[in-house]
Amino acid sequence: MLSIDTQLMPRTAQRATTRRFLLWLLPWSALLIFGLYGAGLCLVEGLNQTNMDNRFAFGLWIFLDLTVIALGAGAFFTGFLLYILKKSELKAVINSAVVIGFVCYSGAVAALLVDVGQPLRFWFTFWHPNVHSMLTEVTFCITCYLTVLFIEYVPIILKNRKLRQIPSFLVFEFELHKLMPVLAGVGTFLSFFHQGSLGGLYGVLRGRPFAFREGLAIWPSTFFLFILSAAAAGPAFILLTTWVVSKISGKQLVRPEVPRLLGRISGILLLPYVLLKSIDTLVWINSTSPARGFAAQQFYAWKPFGAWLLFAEIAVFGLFPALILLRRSLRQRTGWLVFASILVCLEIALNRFVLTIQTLALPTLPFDQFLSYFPSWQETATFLGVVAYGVVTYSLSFRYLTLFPQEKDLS
Amino acid sequence: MEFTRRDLLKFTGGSAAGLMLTPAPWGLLRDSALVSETWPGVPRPAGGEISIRYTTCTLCPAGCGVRARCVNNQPVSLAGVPGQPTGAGALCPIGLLGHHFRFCGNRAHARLANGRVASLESALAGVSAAIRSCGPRESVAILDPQPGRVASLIYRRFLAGLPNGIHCTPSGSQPFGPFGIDLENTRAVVSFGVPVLDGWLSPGRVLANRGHFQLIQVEAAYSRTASLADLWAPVLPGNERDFADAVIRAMHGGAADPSAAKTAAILLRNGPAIAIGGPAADKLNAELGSFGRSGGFLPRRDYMAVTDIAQVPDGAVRVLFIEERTNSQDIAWDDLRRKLGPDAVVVALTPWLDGIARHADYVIPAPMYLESLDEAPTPDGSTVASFSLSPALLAAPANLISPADFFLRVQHSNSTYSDVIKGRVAAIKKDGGGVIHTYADGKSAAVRDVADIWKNMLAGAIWMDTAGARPMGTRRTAESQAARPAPTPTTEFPLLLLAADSPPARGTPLMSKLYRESGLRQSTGAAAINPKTGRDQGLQDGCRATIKTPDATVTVQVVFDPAVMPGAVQMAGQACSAASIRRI
Amino acid sequence: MIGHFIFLGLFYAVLAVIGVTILLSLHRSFSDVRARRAEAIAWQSTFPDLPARERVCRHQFTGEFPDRICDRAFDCRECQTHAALIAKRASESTPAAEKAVVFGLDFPLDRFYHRGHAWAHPEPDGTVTVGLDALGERLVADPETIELPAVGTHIQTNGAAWRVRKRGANVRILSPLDGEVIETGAPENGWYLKVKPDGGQLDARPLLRGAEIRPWITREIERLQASLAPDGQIPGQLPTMADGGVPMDDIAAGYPGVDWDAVCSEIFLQA
Amino acid sequence: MATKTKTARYGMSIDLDRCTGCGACMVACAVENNVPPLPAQATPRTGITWMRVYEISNGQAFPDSRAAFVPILCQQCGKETPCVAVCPQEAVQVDPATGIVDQMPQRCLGCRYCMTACPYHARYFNWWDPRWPPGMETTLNPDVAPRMRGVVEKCNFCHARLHSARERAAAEGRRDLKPGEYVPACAEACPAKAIVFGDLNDPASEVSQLARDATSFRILERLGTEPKIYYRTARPWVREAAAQPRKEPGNA
Repeated sequence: MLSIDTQLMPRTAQRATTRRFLLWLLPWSALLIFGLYGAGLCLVEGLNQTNMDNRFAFGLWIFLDLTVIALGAGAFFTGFLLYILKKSELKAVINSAVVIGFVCYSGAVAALLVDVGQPLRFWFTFWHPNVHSMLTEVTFCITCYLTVLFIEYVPIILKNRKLRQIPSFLVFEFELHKLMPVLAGVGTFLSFFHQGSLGGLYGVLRGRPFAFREGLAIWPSTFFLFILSAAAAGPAFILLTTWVVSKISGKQLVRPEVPRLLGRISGILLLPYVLLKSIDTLVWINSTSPARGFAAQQFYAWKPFGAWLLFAEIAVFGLFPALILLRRSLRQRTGWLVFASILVCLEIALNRFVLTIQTLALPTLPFDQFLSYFPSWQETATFLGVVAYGVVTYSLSFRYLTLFPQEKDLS
Repeated sequence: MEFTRRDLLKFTGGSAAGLMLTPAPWGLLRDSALVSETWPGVPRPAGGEISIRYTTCTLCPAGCGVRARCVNNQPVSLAGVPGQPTGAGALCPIGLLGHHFRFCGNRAHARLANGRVASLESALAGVSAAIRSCGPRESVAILDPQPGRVASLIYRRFLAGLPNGIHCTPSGSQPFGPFGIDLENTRAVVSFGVPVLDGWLSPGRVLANRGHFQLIQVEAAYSRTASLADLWAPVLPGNERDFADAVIRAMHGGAADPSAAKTAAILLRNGPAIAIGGPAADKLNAELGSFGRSGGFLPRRDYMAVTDIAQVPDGAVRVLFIEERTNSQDIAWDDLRRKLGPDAVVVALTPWLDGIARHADYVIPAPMYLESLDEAPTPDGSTVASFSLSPALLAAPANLISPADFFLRVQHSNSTYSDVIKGRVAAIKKDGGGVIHTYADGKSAAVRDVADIWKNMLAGAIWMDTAGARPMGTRRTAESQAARPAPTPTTEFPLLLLAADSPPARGTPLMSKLYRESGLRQSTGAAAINPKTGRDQGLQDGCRATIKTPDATVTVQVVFDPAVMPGAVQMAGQACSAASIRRI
Repeated sequence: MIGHFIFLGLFYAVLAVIGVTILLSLHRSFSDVRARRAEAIAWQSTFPDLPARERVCRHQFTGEFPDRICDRAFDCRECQTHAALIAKRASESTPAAEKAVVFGLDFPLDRFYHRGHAWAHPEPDGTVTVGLDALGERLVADPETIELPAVGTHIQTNGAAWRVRKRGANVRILSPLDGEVIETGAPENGWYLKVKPDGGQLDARPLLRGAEIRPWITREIERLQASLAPDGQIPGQLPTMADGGVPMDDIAAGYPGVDWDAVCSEIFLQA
Repeated sequence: MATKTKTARYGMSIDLDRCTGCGACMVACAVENNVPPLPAQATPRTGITWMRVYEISNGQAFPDSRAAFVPILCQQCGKETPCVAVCPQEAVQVDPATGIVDQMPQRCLGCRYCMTACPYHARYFNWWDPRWPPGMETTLNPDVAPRMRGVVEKCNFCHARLHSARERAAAEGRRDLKPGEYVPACAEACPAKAIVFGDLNDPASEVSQLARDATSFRILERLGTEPKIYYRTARPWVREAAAQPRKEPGNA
């Protein structure tokens, strides 16, 4: 039993003892089961199990989806840099990035399936697609990209120590890997689009002047802001996870220049994002919103969603980390790197939160109330279940697969 | 040959591909779609022959005409009858849901004698025994929620046969006595707390005329009517008379407080005007000379004077029969109990177990609206006598007996309620006056033979009097007593508890759902208070609090409403009293 | 409508690309397997996963480089550097010793050594005898099982020549040459396989020989020590008996506590 | 055939000065369209009210407070209809012949994207399995199928009534409906006759005349979605409170 466990691990990797690993898995699996129970209730009993309602038609789950997918963007963007722009230093984290991406996307899809009222009809979208709907774009892209991620995940699995004993597996892995640039290209295309359409999701809501944005052609500005912000957040999240994993496992996983590079990429993307976001906000305040009869300041008159949110989003979690990440001297210091990337991830979460939750909390009818919403335990359970699923999947992958090729020579 | 791993892979891959070619997966998709489209547990509405049937609403005395859309003779929706005289083509929300009453509340099914199921005979025997055992000073009373019906006549006859029978009615159930209101020609209405825009008379009639009368609402509470009236004069309970005097003074050029002055101005500009609701109204009417003139109170023919229950001496009643209608407001039991003697017997003739029946020794289950032949006499406030029937549209459960039939049985009479109603129709024929207005075609025709009238009325028709009533004095006969004066605030009870609009007597499933969701009616669990007063009392908008009155304590959710009179708390279905409020 | 076409067109294009990619790689893999490239490819994709210390270039042993990692999966045939250095070496005469003795282990120099400790010895009759060198023998001495390929099997360079199970270690001995097995031996007769090399004769270019052997083995033994030493301890003793004599015949027996799978994987270049 | 019939643009004009907030419209709507009663656990925000009457106040304190009632139903937006564009599977469509925004519960995925898109909060989700007290199913309207749990629904101007009106017309060999032949339940039930329904394309119809009235306005008109529900009031403060988005701080 124990020997099987060790023989499944990469030979050169020193991992925690089976006992400790199981202890680590225990709470997460418990959480996962709890989440499954909550989700099950929502599927069997119906969405009345949640605290969503006719006014708060979306809730915690949509926030989860948008955030998780933005963080998972590391997968496509690293792939893009590695395979298309040939940034070979990123080989060190690509496997980890793929697993993270896969975890995030599959988690998001799972949450979405619980979120819709008639999960049995999920395929209707493919049957009678309304191509004008951002959600159609999202659905198509996410399903495709999840497939791509799965295909990218396969070779990593096939390289598991036991599986690789079968030469034909290695051969398939080898051949697949030769075609990886194609998949990376497709994946990049898909991700660009659905990161964008996730932004468009709210940007097109002309009925919600708080979220509505003008844009190019059929796409509102949020479409492009989402792409940019996701691309910025992805590397930061990979940096963060890599750091966390190496802290927990007590191993050095990548050479120090790798996180610096990731941080730099993130910073380079974040700065223009913050600038564009500010411009977008100004345009919205001075033109888009007034044109629809809504004075922008009244959106921030509702407690607790005051103007401080806007400031936090743009300055504290946006500009500040961007400046940190762009300073070479600070990038040399792991502490700053990690701190900055935490801020970047929070920035994304905050941005998605404002767009999903605040938009719905604000009344549009002149005589309507401002409504608050707090997720029910079933919702929260499902949320945590997705997180737990992510941690478990990643832990297993980290234990039995080679996520960080450099690790073997660094130990 | 031995089975290698590769064979396994080939096999699984092959079979997966092969499966796609079979109908199985596609069939599965289709079925999943079907399941989701005919979701289990969603009832399929029964189809069937659709018919239109007519009746008259007896949920309240307004007697509006009802057009019922029926499937297999089961009403699925009710609507007003355009051109119908009493209802003016409209129904109130309660009337629209008349066919849902059987799905709410606690229905009385079995006859109960002292809490035990009894046969009709034994119940009758018990009741008769109680009546016989009446002493000389003790009386038998029937509480008649709507006098003026044929049923009321039957009660009368029954009581007449007894040494000391009292035919009484809940206070205020005959607000205008023998008079009707010529609302069609009224230009101003001064209402002392009457919910003119919230269930007064028939909504169709009031709203059809709303455009051409000024409405002055004299009421302390910020009621629906007050909020929509042309002038809201917030006057504390008990001060109505003084207000009336002030108005009269102002009308003669005297000085008065702003709202009285405004009222006077409106009354001077808009005539004819009437005042309604209590003695203050009588005072004003006398001043305005509203009685017996067009646009005021006009007498009508068929008025049945009935004792106000308040007039019945305390402790005098030995046997009390209470008729409860499908939708009658709860009668304050404490007021009734005062009237009862030491070992009194209470007989409830009611469709409900959760109403007055809780206090009754005998419960005689009665049919509810649409379940049995019923009648709609002249509505309150109507200037002409009228009569129409409410034929049964629903099959009634077993064991029910209408209160009228019950008393016929007590008298061992072998005629039935419908026979007696026929008698009324015959009387109409004999009288000869008036016209028969049929609902279906909206046409009016002179009264022909009885059978014809009867047939028409069962199909939906109303007799409208045409003969003008002989003028009676300019005083109304029925005495109405003043509202309880508002208590003065004390240190223990610093606040004044005011009655907000009362919720519908019985919430049918849809009614309670819709009112709850739209918040149109202040829910019984909520108390509205002026923000300033609220803050002085240490409250917050939306917080929970306990309200104490000298005789009760309730927990409520506080709602800040600047429209509420400072120093007052407004709650639905509460009597005016002093109160204190404390945050929980 | 037009939007419909554009959108769905894109979508199906994407699906097509993904599908084609999968099918193509599947097809290629099958043809690889059919063309007996499987083992080679397996080695190709295994090699990068080996720790750097197992991938050092042979010319580092002979001191021609201070520190060089092989990037050709030990296939020196196309390696320019190798070609150049060999050419240089050809000029200087090599001392003709018939065996190298390292820590009392004999390594006959009449044969060629694979980095996975299999040796290939060309016989006059054009066949090649394949065996396990002294260090290898001692690591898997009296194994639980030996799995020799059936006669007629075709073995490939760096592919599994035969398999040995020893104390939880499941070792694939990597083949030093391409060829067809024509006879199988056993540990006691000193060799395991007689192979008829492809192309008639042994292509020894990728294999170690002569002067390379001593430094290589020395290094191998250092690595062995490192992997034998319990974690955290500096490799102290040689893997010998207490008296400091020749390494024992069955090293495993001397180290009951050690994870033998790890040791063998290290020395036999298992992925 | 369909091409020959003249296309209508059905709409409403609601007189806010007549509405007394009695709720008859909501009740009639629920009865007509088989809206189930509320389960005990439901909150006021998880129920279904295709037609919902809001109470608004002039914001004055005692004794100058005044109230008005605003019935809100699907405003049948005619231009860039927010809910139609967003539905991922074409479960929401505008019927070109009537201008009515139709919701197809059979195809609805229940993603509720349309609800977030609707500025009038006039769309409702079936959070619960539709349940009626025992026996009450017999009072359901046979022309309207109850919706299953997990789908969105909203006012469709009593589509069943339009259907049967057309059948009646067809039976009489007419292709077009007479004015007043097709009236939604709410308009029919309003005791104050505050709701006027008709074809906005027909310049002679009462509704289109009222829509052109000076006192007439539409809610959130500046969103540019061309709603087909018009409101009327002579009271300036009502117009002020109902027509434009509020400018003053919300709950601050």
